Amino acid sequence: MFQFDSLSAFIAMGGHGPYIWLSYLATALVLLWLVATPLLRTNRLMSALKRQQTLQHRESGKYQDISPGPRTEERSP
Amino acid sequence: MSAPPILECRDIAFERDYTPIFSGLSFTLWRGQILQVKGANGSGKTTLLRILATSLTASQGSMFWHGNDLEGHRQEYRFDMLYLGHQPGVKAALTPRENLAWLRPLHPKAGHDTNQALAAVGLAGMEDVPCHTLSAGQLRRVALARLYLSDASLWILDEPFTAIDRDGVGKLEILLQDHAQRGGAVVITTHQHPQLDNLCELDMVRYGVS
Amino acid sequence: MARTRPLLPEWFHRLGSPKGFYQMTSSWMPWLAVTAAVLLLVGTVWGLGFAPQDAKQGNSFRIIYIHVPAAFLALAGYYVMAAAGAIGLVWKMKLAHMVMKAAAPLGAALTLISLVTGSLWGKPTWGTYWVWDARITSMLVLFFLYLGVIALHYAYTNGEAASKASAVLALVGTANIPIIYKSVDWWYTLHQPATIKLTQAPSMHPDMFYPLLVMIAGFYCFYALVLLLNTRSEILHRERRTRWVLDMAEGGRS
Amino acid sequence: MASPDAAPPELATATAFRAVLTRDLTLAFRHRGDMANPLIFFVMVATLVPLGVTPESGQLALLAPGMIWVMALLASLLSAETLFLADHRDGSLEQLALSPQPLWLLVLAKIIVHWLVTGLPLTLLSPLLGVMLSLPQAGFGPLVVSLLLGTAALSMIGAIGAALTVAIPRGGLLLSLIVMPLYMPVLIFGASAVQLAVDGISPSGALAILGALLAFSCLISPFATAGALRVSLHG
Repeated sequence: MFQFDSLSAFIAMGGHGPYIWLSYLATALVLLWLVATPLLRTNRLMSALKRQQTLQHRESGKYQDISPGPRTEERSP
Repeated sequence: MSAPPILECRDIAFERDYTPIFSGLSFTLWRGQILQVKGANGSGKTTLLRILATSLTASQGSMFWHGNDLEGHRQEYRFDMLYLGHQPGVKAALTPRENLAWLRPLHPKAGHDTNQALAAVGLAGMEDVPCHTLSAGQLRRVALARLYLSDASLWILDEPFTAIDRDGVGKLEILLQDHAQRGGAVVITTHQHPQLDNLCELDMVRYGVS
Repeated sequence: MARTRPLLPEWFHRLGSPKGFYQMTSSWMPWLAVTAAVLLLVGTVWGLGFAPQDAKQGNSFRIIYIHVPAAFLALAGYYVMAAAGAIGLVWKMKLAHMVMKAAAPLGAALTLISLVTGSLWGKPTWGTYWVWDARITSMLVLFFLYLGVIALHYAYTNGEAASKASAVLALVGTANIPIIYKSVDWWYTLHQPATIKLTQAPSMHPDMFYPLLVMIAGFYCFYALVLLLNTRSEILHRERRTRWVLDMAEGGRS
Repeated sequence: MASPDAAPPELATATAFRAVLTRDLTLAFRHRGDMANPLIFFVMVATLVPLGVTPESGQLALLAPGMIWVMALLASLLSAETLFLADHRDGSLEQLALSPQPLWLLVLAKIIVHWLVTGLPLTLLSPLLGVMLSLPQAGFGPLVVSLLLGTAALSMIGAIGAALTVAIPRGGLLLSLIVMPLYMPVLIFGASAVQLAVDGISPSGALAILGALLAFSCLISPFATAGALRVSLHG
């Protein structure tokens, strides 16, 4: 048995409507955010790994070694 | 060798923040041996020493002290082991005598006289000078003085020769030699070439993760 | 050297391996998501639309259907987090540390929900958004405890040390929660003995009580769902160099 | 050379405890200037209240019990960070952790000295603040007794936070964040003990619970701090 005689009464909630709907909205947003963060994080990681995989096949030995060669040993070891 | 080795490590591995540093490291340390851990910077020398000193726990592997699993004998092990790390572990505001006064009771063993120990490391006459007036090398000598005071059979020394002058290094080498001959064992890391006989080496590069 | 582990059943260790846990829980996720959604929807519609009005508070009491479950789970969530931390410390299980890291923000969010809904409920009941009521003050302190654990976790650069340190803090916090709650109650009765307690459910007519049970069950399922989601995402993040994760990345998300 | 089958080594734990105690006392004495900082902070914050709220003594008297306690809490919170920081930097903390002596006992010695150097002076100075904030006469006795018990409990709890944040650069603010919720019960019973006395009601109930809190933290804190130190050294 529906407690309110009309939709507008349901929304007004006997004058307390704004507080009730605001708190339900806030809760819904937080719950959605809680579900969304891990899913987004996994997606970002997966696409990064996929890109990294394809990149690895092409990129290898990209940088030329500029460290000084072994010095000829003048003094005895 | 009838008696079990002083220290035996089997298949030690360590990873920091989920990145492996070294793995599969095994060795045995017998009485009278001095083990030098060699390896480039960042190869895990200090990490290994801190694991041996039970300051760090290895991710895998097990360690045995006199044949017993170290897990059950931590307190006896620490009673019989002395670890000197990179930092001297000496309070700058106190004098060498006061520093040794609080460091000695941590390893209460038949100890020699503090003055003799400080004289042996070349700090005679500076026993009551605040340590912050001493040089870095002298600060390390205060820590090294503990070697003369302790009867621990296993010494783990991380870069003991740094900031020590020539004759100090000579004296320290003799001390390590005597300790080994008396049936003790030493694990050290150093980039210098210590003149010590029956020195065995462990190169970290063999256990590094490619 | 690995600590000699106390005797534990084999499945506990198999559960302990992150990969095993990930694959085992993959089949649960859809069911958990559906049940949580259905329970929450049914509970909300029932509570908002069909539950009778409260004699004194009128319709504003309908906020109880999200305030009480959130407050209840916020506290239970702290114990879940501390238990996971303790298991991680004692049995050195990486997975337990991951569960703890997942539980912390979840618990903090639920505490925040209960604070916000409590304050919005307070406005029609007491005329102001914030009243230093015993229950709400304890909830605020619980929120600070959560923030402390999260802040400590992020302060460490080394992941393992971060988990161990925050596990110790969570355990110390657990030992203090009963003390904090009792001392806040004592403090509250000392200063303001008269006013009604907000979340003392007014004489609950059965029709009001059933939706509350549905909502609590819904929040429980939701908590398990998000905890698993966070833990699984943490597993993938930490095992991103391993073969099985790379294969999964290439083979499209499973 | 000892080996495991030899008789368990005679550890002389008591001498180690005394050694760490005297070491920290001499260190504190060498840095006498630092001991004054929490006290100066304590008195300075007390002057903020009349400036910020009201100089009128009638109203100040209402605020005094709670405010003095809040200021004592903040002063002891500020000084909690110094408990392990210096030892961690020069390596002596690692030496304490690697000694065969039980770490919780050595930590207990450090906490006791920390209380003697910060908590006790705060307690002895608090009557001065009582006068400055026109605390009613009945409140002075309970104020000193509650601070005596309270600052000891605060030092104990603060040690856990200090141990958890010792390895974190700029860990001071984080220390306050994680320790403040644990301080609240002590503040509640400490401040209300003074408030009850001012209102003419016997404060013995609140003081008894404050003593119980001190006993509880003495039981928990050394072990939690030792555990936290080992975690920080691992980092």
